[in-house]
Amino acid sequence: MSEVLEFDGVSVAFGRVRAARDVTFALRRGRVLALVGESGSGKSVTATAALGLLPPSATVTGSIRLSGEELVGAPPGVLRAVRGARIGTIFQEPMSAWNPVYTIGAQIAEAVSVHRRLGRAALRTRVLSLLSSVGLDEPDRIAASYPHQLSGGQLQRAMIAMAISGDPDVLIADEPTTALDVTVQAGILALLRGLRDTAILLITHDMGVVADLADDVVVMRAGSVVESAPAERLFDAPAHDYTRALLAAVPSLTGEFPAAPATSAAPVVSVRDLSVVYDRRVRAVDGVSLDIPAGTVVGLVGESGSGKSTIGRALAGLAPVTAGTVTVGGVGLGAASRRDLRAVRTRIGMVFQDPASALDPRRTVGDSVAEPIVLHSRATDARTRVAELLDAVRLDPSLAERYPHELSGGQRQRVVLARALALRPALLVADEPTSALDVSVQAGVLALLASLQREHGFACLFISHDLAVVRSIAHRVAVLHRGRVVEEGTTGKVLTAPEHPYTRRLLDAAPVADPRRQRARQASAS
Amino acid sequence: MTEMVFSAPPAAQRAHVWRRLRRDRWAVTGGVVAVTLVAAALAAPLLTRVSGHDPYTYDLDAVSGGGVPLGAGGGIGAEHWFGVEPMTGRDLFAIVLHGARTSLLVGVGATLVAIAIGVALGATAGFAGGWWDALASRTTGVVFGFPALVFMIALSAVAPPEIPRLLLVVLVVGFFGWPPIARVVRAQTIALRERTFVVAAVALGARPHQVLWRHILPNLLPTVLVFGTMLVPSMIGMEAALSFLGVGVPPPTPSWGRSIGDAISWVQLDPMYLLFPGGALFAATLSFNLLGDGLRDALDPRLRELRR
Amino acid sequence: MTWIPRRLGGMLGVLLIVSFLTYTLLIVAPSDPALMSCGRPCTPDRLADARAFMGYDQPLLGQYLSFLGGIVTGRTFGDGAAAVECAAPCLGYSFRLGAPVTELIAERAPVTFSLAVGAAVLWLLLGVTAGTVSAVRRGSLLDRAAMTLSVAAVSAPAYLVGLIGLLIFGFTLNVVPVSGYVPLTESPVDWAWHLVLPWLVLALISAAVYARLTRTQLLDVLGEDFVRTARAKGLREGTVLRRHGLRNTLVPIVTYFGLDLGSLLGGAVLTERVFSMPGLGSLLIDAYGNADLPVIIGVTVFSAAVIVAANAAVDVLHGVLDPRQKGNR
Amino acid sequence: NPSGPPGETTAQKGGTLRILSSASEFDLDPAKSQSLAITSSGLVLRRLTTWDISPGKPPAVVPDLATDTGTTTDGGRTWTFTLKDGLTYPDGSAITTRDIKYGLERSFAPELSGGLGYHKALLAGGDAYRGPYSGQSLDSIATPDDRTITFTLTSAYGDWPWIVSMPAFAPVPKAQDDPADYGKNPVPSGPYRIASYTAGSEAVLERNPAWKQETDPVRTAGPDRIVFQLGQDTTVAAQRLVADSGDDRSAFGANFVPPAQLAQAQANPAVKDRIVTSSPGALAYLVINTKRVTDLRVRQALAYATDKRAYQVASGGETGGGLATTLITPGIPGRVEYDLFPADPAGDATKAKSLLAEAGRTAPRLTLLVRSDGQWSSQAQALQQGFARAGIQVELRTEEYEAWREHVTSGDRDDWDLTLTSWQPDFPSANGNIQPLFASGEIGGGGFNLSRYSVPEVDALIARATAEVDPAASQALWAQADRRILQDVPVVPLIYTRNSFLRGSAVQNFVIGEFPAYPNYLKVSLKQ
Ligand SMILES: Nc1ncnc2c1ncn2[C@@H]1O[C@H](COP(=O)(O)OP(=O)(O)OP(=O)(O)O)[C@@H](O)[C@H]1O
Ligand SMILES: Nc1ncnc2c1ncn2[C@@H]1O[C@H](COP(=O)(O)OP(=O)(O)OP(=O)(O)O)[C@@H](O)[C@H]1O
Ligand SMILES: [Mg+2]
Ligand SMILES: [Mg+2]
Ligand code: NI
Repeated sequence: MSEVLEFDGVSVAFGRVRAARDVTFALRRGRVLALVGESGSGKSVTATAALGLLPPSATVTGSIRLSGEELVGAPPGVLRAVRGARIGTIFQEPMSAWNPVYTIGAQIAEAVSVHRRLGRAALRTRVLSLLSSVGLDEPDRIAASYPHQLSGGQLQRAMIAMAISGDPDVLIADEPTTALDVTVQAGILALLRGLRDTAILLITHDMGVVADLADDVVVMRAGSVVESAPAERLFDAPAHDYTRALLAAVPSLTGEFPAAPATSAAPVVSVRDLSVVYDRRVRAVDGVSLDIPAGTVVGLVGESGSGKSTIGRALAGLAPVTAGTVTVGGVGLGAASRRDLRAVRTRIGMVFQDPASALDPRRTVGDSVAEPIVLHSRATDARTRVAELLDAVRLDPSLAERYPHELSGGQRQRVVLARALALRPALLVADEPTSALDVSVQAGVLALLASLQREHGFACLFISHDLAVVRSIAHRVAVLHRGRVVEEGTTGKVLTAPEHPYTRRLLDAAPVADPRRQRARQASAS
Repeated sequence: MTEMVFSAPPAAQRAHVWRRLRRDRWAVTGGVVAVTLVAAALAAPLLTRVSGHDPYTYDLDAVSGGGVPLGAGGGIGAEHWFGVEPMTGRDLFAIVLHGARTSLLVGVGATLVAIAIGVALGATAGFAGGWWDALASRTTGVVFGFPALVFMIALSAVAPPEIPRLLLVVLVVGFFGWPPIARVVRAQTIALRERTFVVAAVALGARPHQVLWRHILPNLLPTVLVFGTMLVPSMIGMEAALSFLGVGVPPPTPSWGRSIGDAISWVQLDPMYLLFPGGALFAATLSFNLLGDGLRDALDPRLRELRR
Repeated sequence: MTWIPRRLGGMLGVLLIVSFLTYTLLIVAPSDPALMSCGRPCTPDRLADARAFMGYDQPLLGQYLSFLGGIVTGRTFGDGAAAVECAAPCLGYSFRLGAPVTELIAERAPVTFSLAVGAAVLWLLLGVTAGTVSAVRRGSLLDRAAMTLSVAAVSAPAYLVGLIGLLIFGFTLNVVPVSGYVPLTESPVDWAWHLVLPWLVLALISAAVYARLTRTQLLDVLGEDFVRTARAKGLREGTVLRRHGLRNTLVPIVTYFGLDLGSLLGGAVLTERVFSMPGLGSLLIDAYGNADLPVIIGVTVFSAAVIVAANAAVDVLHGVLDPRQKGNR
Repeated sequence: NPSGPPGETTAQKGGTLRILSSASEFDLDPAKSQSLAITSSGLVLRRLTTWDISPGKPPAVVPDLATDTGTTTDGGRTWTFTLKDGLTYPDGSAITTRDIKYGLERSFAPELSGGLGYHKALLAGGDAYRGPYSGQSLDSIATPDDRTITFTLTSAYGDWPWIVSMPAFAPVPKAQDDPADYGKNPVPSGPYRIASYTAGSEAVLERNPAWKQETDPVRTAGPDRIVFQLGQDTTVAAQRLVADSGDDRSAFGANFVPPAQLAQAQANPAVKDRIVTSSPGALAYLVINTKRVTDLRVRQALAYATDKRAYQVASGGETGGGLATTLITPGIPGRVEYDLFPADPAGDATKAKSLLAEAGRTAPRLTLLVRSDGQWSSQAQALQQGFARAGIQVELRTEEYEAWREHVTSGDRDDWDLTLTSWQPDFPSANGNIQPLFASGEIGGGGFNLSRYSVPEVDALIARATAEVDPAASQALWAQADRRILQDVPVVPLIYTRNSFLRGSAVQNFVIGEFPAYPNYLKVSLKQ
């Protein structure tokens, strides 16, 4: 087994913040190494160091060798030849990683032609085939779309297509499936598994994915590697306490369902026959009706691109509604005056799917979290409240004075969640609020949500691709497929006795955090 | 960044910016020069008392019969530190110093007026869209397409003499300076308003003015700083043009713009006449720009710890 | 596509307002066109004659309406043997120059266009290049040198730069012609040769703002995540800067460029004067000096139209440059 | 006295002469032209009489198309002229007095206003006449045959021979009159005709084959071609002429050399020779608005306080002009020199103060209206500081030329006390110095009596002098009027300006006579 990419005592520091300390591991051809660990533990930073793409404020020490060639401090020419061609990268936050002014197709084509000359037609064919290979069924439309016209999952898959376009020796996949529903995720995992010649560095929080794909696992915490072992051994006999805690926190598809609260008279949210059409062509939401009673968490699951985020935005009056009505707190959003709309919005907490772009780059994290408080109350102690909120989402309150770009993906996601919770909303619209969180932090955040929810009884639309997460928090579940609600009911009923074939497929595709069982499932599937 | 402060309150942030600004050698240089110039302008009467010449008294013995300053370098010497003005023999040091009062006031004042109108209109138009955008855009078009010269000539006739000329100049020059700013700001605002973090603020129920103030404006600031600092010299030039049309500060009140305008044709015979007021304008502009750049970079969180 | 008529309506509205305001202001303005064409000596009788002939004895609104009418249908001035025909679109008739304003503009516009467009291309190149260098080498000596140069350029009056350029390249080195304009159709080489210096002068002065604007915008963009993605593809730094950096800074630059070019097309007064170019700027300035109202109004309306059109073009471009803005016109 | 090239050399033929002019239009329509007999329009159009201008000699009116300078039998009310033999247009047809009559008639048409119009008020029936285009003719111009023309005036006018040297007295064949375009393509009677004209940039003159040297004593027609380069910035043009390279060697500037370039050129021995400076010519003067500054003592105080020296320096020093004390300018026949307010050139502040004290106005505040073009602003500042020494506070108000002109000539906008201007008569007679500026009929309505000076005694004196046909008698009357007017101090004479021009090294016979202070284009030739 040849070592393609070796990390040897790599440390990364941002001023006095030591993001990674003495990290050592190696990737081998044809094998998948999973890098797991706490959110903010330095996973992304370590991986990015290999590409020499950390911001100038970072100092990298140690050694990273690609087939023996040193990358740390390598001249720009060397790094450029490596990037894209020998190391492909899937970045963690797909939405902000795309250039907003070019179509997806053009950006992939650019990546393809950096390292290989192709004619126009050949280039186009290649782009389209790459897009279909990642499970996008309308490659033409996707290629012609601008980033803002696509859903999070679509962008993520396009990003994967771009990363593998150069047939790299090494693929760095930073949370490649965070925005994907389990059916699509299964397809992507199969695709990655198929890249037999490539060494893959897989960064993920999803132990199911790890179990499915990884050959070796490295566990990081607070910048250091705490354990590294072959996958099966790690799952069987985790050596480190943190690893054990991590595995214990993996949510499962078994156990108690949250008890549905007594439904009160008027639902907080009432959606009737909602349709949303983008650009006169893309029917993103098609006649959806949905109620969210007070005190109820409705989980919205469904295929990537099925319109989940669109519905979430519609609840805050942010989507171009073409038909139907959305009533929130008794106010019909379509006909509401600006003032009413604003009044409604102050009572909605909104977590956008892409935390990186949802934060003002010129404001500190603390400022962003304090914003709703400053906007709507004359509270003088915003600082204490901000500290409280950050603490609640398990962030060190000292992060408050950092800027968004100085945080890790999971940290940003929690900042956005903290902001949404700041005013104790009557309705929380959470679009993939925990997708970037490792299971232990995720468990904590879910517990927080559940307890807040019990305490304040807010209604919640919880959009997630992770059935286990939905199962642990949602009282009711709606399943969305191609813009329509195909099934709706209590969590217990939908997840144990699914009626619609799509729901069944969803349930079947969810990976479990056990390498042996995953392997068995793969064998029976193929 | 390492102190365990909770959410950084504006004051702390300001301190932060200030600290970074102070570390920028160029910005500090710019600041020192700017402050010196302003101080010199304020103290002009005092300083000219020291130098012994006011900017109004003719000294025909210092120039030849044809009006050319006698002596080297346009008459530079212990008597006249910057030499004298051709044709009049007035003391150039006093003229440049007193000119700073007019020019800095007009340059900075008019720039502020232009920026205030331009940003207010551009940002609200871009953000609100709809009829307000249409109205504001049309107004911008009208003012921009409007023959400023005609207006100024008309104004010179109708403006009652009671209105202080300096105020009038600041307003007029500022007024015709805003349309480009408004257009650029509008375009950027439209781009910004689609950004998720702005949408997020809207979704929080922020009022339009709050969104503008808290998210749009800070992100427009770099652009506005650039325009602000680049506008100052052209405003000073405009002041000179205005006084030519009779709306400006009437002669013999000195101003850099007028001195520079007069000096151009003397550039070969008496380059010092151009050099001093021109150099003063250049120093002022450069210092504002250095300061502006420093501020821009200090305010940009992404450039925070970038070391050279 | 419903925005097209709306947009055109808006443009027309702007032009109407501009022309009306100009008309009104010129009436308020303390100058009497009849006085300028009364001759010497001038008697009150002759003055009244001249005024009546030029139509300035009519009420303001009537004058304005006939002006508008002339644009659509053309006009006839005077009567009998001395009547002059002014075909549509008639922007008025200059009695001083003895020619319809439309014709005057048509004669002068190519000069101004040649001057403006060439200079604009140059200054855009110059400015954006300098700005890019500044941004990439932020804080370096190069950055500061570029800034110092651009500040020097904006602080310098166009007339001065033109004069010095002429002194050096025209008189001393004798490498470029010192005055005049040769139509492009006559000899493209001579055309360009006569224009090199004016182009350079205008470009030098105007490039500064673009340099500064590019620098600040580019610094913003270079911090975005997608630039990292572009680098991760293995693109050359130059390509990253051009395709991903500069491309995303275009909106403000193009906006400003549109305005700048638009107003320049209305005449570059000082530059035209230094280089003795018979462009719209010199036509207008001359008209001011002689109270030639028809020319002032005609040129004003024409340049307002150019500016408004440039603005509209820029707005349409926004949609192309930033796909997120489509539909926001 | 004029410096520059010594005397006249014989005119060499050939070459292309370039004339750099700041004017941007070139319109030779005789009805609309205000050009002097010896400048551009004189190259193309001949009139009944013209000027013989040579350095060191007083200006003389000489026959041009006519055989003599006119005869009158009734003491100056009717004047008769006869055309020379053999005068033709390029198409071979003869120049007739009918064409001259027609040319004059069309100058009355409102659509062709704008030219020198002294004749319009003088010709009988002229005030009511509105040109030939509506079918009327002016009967006070009689053409008994093709070669004779007789003018009947409203009253006797001794200077009529000068009047008929003005552009409107050029022949215009009726058949070829196109009022809108005639100025761009006039039918030539002089040595040149317009070969091409590019709006705003250049006009090219070429030889008129029909012109015969023997009929024309004043034009030498040296160059083969004359190119007017229009719209030239005066500073740049001066720099070009200083540089004297290539084609510019055979060029001269039609505009005054700006002071800075003049000083620069004078400092350069190689260039100094090529500066041509006129004798003292136009009168630059301070206008006092007598409607507002009514107290004679205050006006006298102003006269004493005036710092003529600073004004002179601001005008370019000695080369800018000599100090002035009279209204009639040097070079005008019959001028008598005197000084009513003798003082140091820098002014007599003490005397001024005592006059003000007498008047009971020790610190008057006055508004000085300044036009924004040229050097008026610096000249105004020069006066301002002088007045300040006598305790007179003068506030400057700048206005664009046209606005200024409307302000000072319309007669109904009396919100100013002082203004600055200069005046050069349109023909070399003291009449031209005095009548337009001080006759009460010239107040307002576009007239140039800016002081609003109205004294019946002076009006009568002017009328007498105007009617006098005997030159000596009339000159004496004008000199008397000069002194009489200045006693009332409606104006303060400042300097008699001298104009400086630059020529290229190949330009010859570029000379300025005693009047006017402009070069004589008609005799310029090129070194071959
Ligand atoms: N602005 C837009 N213009 C055009 N099409 C759009 C736009 N926004 C979304 N779409 C399309 O609408 C569909 C639904 O998008 P949406 O973001 O709601 O999906 P989603 O269910 O949230 O998917 P994911 O799980 O991948 O985030 C997708 O096919 C997407 O391409
Ligand atoms: N530019 C920066 N400046 C300062 N600190 C940074 C910067 N980028 C990252 N960090 C910090 O470095 C640490 C490691 O970040 P990294 O992005 O590697 O985390 P991660 O393990 O990928 O977490 P997640 O799972 O949440 O994405 C975090 O604590 C983060 O706050
Ligand atoms: Mg990460
Ligand atoms: Mg989504
Ligand atoms: Ni997940």
